[in-house]
Amino acid sequence: MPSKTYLEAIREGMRDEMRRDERVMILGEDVGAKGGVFGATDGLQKEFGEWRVMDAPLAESCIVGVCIGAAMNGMRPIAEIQFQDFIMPAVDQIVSEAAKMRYRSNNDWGVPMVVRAPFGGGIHGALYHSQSIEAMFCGVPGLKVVVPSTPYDAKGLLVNAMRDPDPVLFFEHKRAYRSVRGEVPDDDYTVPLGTAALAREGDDIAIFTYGIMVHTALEAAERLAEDGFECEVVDLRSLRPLDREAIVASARKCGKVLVTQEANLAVSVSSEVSAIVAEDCFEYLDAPVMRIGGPEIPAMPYAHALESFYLVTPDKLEAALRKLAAY
Amino acid sequence: MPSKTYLEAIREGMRDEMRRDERVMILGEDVGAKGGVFGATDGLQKEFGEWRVMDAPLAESCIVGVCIGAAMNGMRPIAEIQFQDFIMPAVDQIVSEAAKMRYRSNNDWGVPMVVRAPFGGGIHGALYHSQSIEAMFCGVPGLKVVVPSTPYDAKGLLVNAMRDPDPVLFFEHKRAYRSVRGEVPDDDYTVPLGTAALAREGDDIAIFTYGIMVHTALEAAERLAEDGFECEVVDLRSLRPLDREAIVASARKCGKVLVTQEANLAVSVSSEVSAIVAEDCFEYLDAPVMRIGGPEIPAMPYAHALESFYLVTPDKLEAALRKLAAY
Amino acid sequence: MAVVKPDFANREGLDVETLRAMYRHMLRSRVLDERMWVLNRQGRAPFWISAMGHEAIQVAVGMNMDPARDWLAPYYRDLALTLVMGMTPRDHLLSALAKAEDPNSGGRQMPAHYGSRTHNIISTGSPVTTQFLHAAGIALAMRIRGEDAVCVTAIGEGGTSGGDFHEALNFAATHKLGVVFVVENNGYAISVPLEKQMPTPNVSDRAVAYGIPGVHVDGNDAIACYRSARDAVARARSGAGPTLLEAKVHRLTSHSSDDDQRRYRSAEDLEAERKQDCLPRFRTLLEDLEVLAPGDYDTMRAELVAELDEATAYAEAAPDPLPDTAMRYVHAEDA
Amino acid sequence: MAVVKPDFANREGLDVETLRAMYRHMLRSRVLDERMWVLNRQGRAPFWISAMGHEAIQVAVGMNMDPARDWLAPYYRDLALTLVMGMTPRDHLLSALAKAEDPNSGGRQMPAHYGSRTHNIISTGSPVTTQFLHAAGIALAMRIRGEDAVCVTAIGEGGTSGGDFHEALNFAATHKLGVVFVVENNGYAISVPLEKQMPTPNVSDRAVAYGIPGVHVDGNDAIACYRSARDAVARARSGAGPTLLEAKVHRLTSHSSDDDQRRYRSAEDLEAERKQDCLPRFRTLLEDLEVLAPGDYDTMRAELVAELDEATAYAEAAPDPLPDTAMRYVHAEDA
Ligand SMILES: Cc1ncc(C[n+]2csc(CCOP(=O)(O)OP(=O)(O)O)c2C)c(N)n1
Ligand SMILES: Cc1ncc(C[n+]2csc(CCOP(=O)(O)OP(=O)(O)O)c2C)c(N)n1
Ligand SMILES: [Mg+2]
Ligand SMILES: [Mg+2]
Repeated sequence: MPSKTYLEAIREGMRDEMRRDERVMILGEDVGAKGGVFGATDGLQKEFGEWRVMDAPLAESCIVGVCIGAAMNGMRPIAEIQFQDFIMPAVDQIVSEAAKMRYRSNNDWGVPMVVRAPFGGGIHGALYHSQSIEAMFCGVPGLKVVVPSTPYDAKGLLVNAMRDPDPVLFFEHKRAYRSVRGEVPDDDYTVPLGTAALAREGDDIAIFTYGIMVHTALEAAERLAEDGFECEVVDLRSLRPLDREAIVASARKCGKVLVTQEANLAVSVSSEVSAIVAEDCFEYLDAPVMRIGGPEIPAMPYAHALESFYLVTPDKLEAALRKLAAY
Repeated sequence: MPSKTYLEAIREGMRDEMRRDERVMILGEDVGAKGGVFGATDGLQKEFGEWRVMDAPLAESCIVGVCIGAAMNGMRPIAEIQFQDFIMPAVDQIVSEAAKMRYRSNNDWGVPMVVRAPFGGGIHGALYHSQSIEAMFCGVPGLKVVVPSTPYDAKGLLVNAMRDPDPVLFFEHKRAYRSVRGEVPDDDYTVPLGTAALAREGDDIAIFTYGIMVHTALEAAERLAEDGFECEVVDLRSLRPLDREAIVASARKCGKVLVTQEANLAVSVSSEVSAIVAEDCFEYLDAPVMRIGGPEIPAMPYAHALESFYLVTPDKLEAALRKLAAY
Repeated sequence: MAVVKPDFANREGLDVETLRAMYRHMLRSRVLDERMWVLNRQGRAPFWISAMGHEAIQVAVGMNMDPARDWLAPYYRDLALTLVMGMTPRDHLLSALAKAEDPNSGGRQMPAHYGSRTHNIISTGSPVTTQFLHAAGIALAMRIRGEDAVCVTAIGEGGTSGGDFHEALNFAATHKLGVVFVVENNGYAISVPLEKQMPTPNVSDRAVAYGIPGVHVDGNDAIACYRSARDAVARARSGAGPTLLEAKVHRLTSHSSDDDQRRYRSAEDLEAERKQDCLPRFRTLLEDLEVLAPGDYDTMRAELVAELDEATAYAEAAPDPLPDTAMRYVHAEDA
Repeated sequence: MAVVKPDFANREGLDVETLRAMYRHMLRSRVLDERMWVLNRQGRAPFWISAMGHEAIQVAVGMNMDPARDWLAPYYRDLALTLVMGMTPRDHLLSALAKAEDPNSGGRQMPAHYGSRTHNIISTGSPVTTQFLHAAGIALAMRIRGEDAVCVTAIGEGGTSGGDFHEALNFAATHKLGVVFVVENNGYAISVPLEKQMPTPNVSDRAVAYGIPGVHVDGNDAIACYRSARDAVARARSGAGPTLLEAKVHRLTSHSSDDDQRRYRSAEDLEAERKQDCLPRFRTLLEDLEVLAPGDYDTMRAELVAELDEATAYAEAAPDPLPDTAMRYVHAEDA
């Protein structure tokens, strides 16, 4: 299998599906001639024309609202939000409209739309180009929320998201775009939404995480392996719905659990994973469920020292894992 | 102490503070001549005039954005959102602007603003007049989120919210407006933000909840008391920050925990309470942490049978508590 | 049967059938609307939000659409418009009584939250203004596929204060999409009068901002409504782009069954508006033109009431949704 | 020192001091801006977003404001405007190098996210358009307290596509608030050209929608900018309400240091715009008018560069924020 970056896998996923399915189109700021600020749509306007790869005005509610209408009238739109931080003006269209359309119409209408947005920090993006605000949507019934950690998953999940009859939020860790490489088949394949993946097997501590933090967790797990502790790393991939079965299975098997994410912890994905474990694994637990994530501050600052302070590093994880191991 | 409804307590809180502090003003749809769709601002425009009690255009981003500006220029605005469901267009102003203003300006600027909104169901309000979407904000650093359950707290917390130097979201359960009565001093008093309250003492099961569900929980607790099980009912009141100390103390004391709320459970306040208990009470727990809340559907439907299906009733709580008691 | 006086017919391009159909649509909406209020007062329908006073523009717009290919993104006052598009009083009674069979939402939404895939009417939620962007998206899809179809969307003047209004007009105008943006300006957003909502009297003035035609029309004048709707739909269909079409209407009832407008409006105002009601005015015109012969009105009304009685009986007998169906259709189920 | 030719002075109402001050402000911003790019290319400042080409309108607006009572809700290109309001090159260098002492944000935000309570400049975040509503709120507070102060806010034409633009103009116009809404229209939102953003060439046309004056002015013509800024500020101060003031400017650089506009713009276009640069044009005018004598420019520039060198040295020597200060000021701490 050819090796590709996370970004290439995403671009290829869109390109291939647009070749296969005329209904797929992209609407977003700078997706045309510029090919997106990260290059995700590079070359697509040239191949598919200005109507299927449309530069949008600077108005996120417009981008999502128009995609909703187009989706209801037979298209399969992808709304690209330039940075996840800027999805806020579109929250009404996403949460009040897209998420509730099928339910409120008693299955008469659906919104087959993908909203793509890069998230996460560590790239000196400061307060508004570094956030991880996925939690805001992970509690919203009617939405599916996906975060791939590998190029293989990125393409396979994205293709599936484009084929889904309902709205899918597809969040891409921007630090992964060029730094994460992996094997990606050239041909058509999909990865099922709603399932977690085992990124590493182990039976001492179960680590639950997603996005680029999967790689951080793997690194920390290797360090512990040197001392004979085997961590299981579960890549959640699907943040809504969470793969409860996979979570419970790994937590029960290991008896010790660390949940980690880049986002701040309060009322987040980590809270829900923790709550699931507390509900369903009580008799299997050998230690308190531990969580490591961003601090409770509004966002990641710009100055290098402050940004570093924010981020969950392999060191921080390692320390937490050793504590858990010793419990 | 005179007995007042929850609604009266809120109205009185605003009125008294407006008399005391010229900077307090209200901006919202129908808050003027109509006195708000629930009557919360009834009579206030008459007393304070059209500039301090302003009917807003039908634009929630405008309501909140204008209040932010006014707050930065010396006012103490209250933004009234007609229904919590309609706060969505204002999410950008609340989360990107108000919540981050102090942090991003390194303490140079602050936004002393209260956003009031009625929430919750059981009044045949259907999908868009019944939601409980507070979780969306409870993970956002920079915000405080308050939900009173009694008239006493409603006034005391609201007065404190108006005096707070930072943005406070103040959510009022609309079914409580006229159905919940209690003693409310006529004079100035405050209830501290950030603290939970013990609504009932007990040492068998700790119930954590908020809003009108406190009353539901109390009713269920009385039923269990008949059989000798004493539930502790903790009224969270402050959903951000959560009163971690109070949560941990009651959970440790009781050893069994039920978290309940009207909202759906995934990635919610219940998740965070559960996660806190899982983190800090491991060695004290005698049973899995249990959660009871709304189902994972987009919102509460209109038809009576469907609405009833959604709601957490004393019966449902009682059944859960008996299960926990028997564990 | 009467014929339209030639000068009128020629001037307006309207024949007897069209004129009678217009009036019949308006009356059908009105009698249904009246029934809803009766059911509400009887405690049988907990909520109603009325189209009374808005019928002329709605019928005018609907009659210029082609239900086979055109689309509608309505708002909650568009009762008459949905009827012209093919929905029935029975459909809406099933909704008012929150029955399982309700084609709008299966009893999930409040009444007057319209929607029907069969009739190209997209599902309406409560948040105002969002539908304007959906209409732009619907028309974009038409444009991409090269269809000569039109999407109509409607809103109250209150809803035009929201950001989505601007974003939708801007997008549709930029790409010359086939949308008709209808504003039913009744001067109030619940209790907030126009002058506290916006600085100018006409929403249609805003068309200048988007380089598109902005038209305002007396919403009590059915013929004027018809004329402007015809132009706007034709323009959209031709590929020339959107129109902002504003009708000055009166809200002849309180905002909804939960509101009492006597709290914030004077009795004189309400009385004055009632006198301009589009229905009697149009009836008088049609009688003057002899399009309606003596007795026609009574016959028509009796027919409509009979239809309505049947629909009411049907809806009342229809089953409620079963409690656990609340769990269905969060997502597509056949996937 | 030279005097302004009387016909010019009389016509424009501008004296030598004002003209020289204008030019000096523009040049001060430009040399600072150039320094930022140098620091960026040297890897010392990871990010910059430039005001080059936008200086004339910014200085014109700023010079008509009263920093003692007026307020500014700027956007990220308003470097020159913040300088006129009293901020200094040192302030912005501290920000570019993300130093603890940076008065804008203590190194928390990206450079060009301006803010200073001392100078009535509210803190700017990255999300565009939100500041328009803040400006309306600031002016509302002034109105409630009966102050004759003015709030200026600025935005790119790209930002005017967002809903908050409409909501802010609508609200401010409805209540005749003392706001000047400045649009710096450089024809691009990053790579998206005007014609894909909006259907008309002038943002100022939208003023009709709000019943307020809409003015557009050549942003390379400093005198024209001054004139229209003076009118707009005066109108706001008088209580007559807001103005929508659009300057047609050129973005003489890529969108930011992360962008390369040669990917989406032709070399000819860029060259043509560069020739219309407001700075040389204004300098030529002032030299023609003999407001700037031979040698004045060099002296002025040398002074400004000296100030800048000192500021750069200061900023480079200033300490970085300490890691755990990241936890501070989520909320007020003295409560
Ligand atoms: C976003 C949003 N905010 C508030 C409401 C509550 N609300 C429902 S209808 C209405 C007034 C609408 O007035 P207008 O648009 O003029 O329509 P009309 O009812 O007069 O036909 C309001 C404030 C809502 N439905 N959606
Ligand atoms: C809400 C939001 N969406 C997207 C962005 C990303 N972004 C930053 S600047 C910009 C273009 C702005 O163009 P314009 O308003 O014309 O200002 P200019 O940079 O040309 O001066 C975009 C898309 C943002 N900052 N905020
Ligand atoms: Mg209205
Ligand atoms: Mg621009």
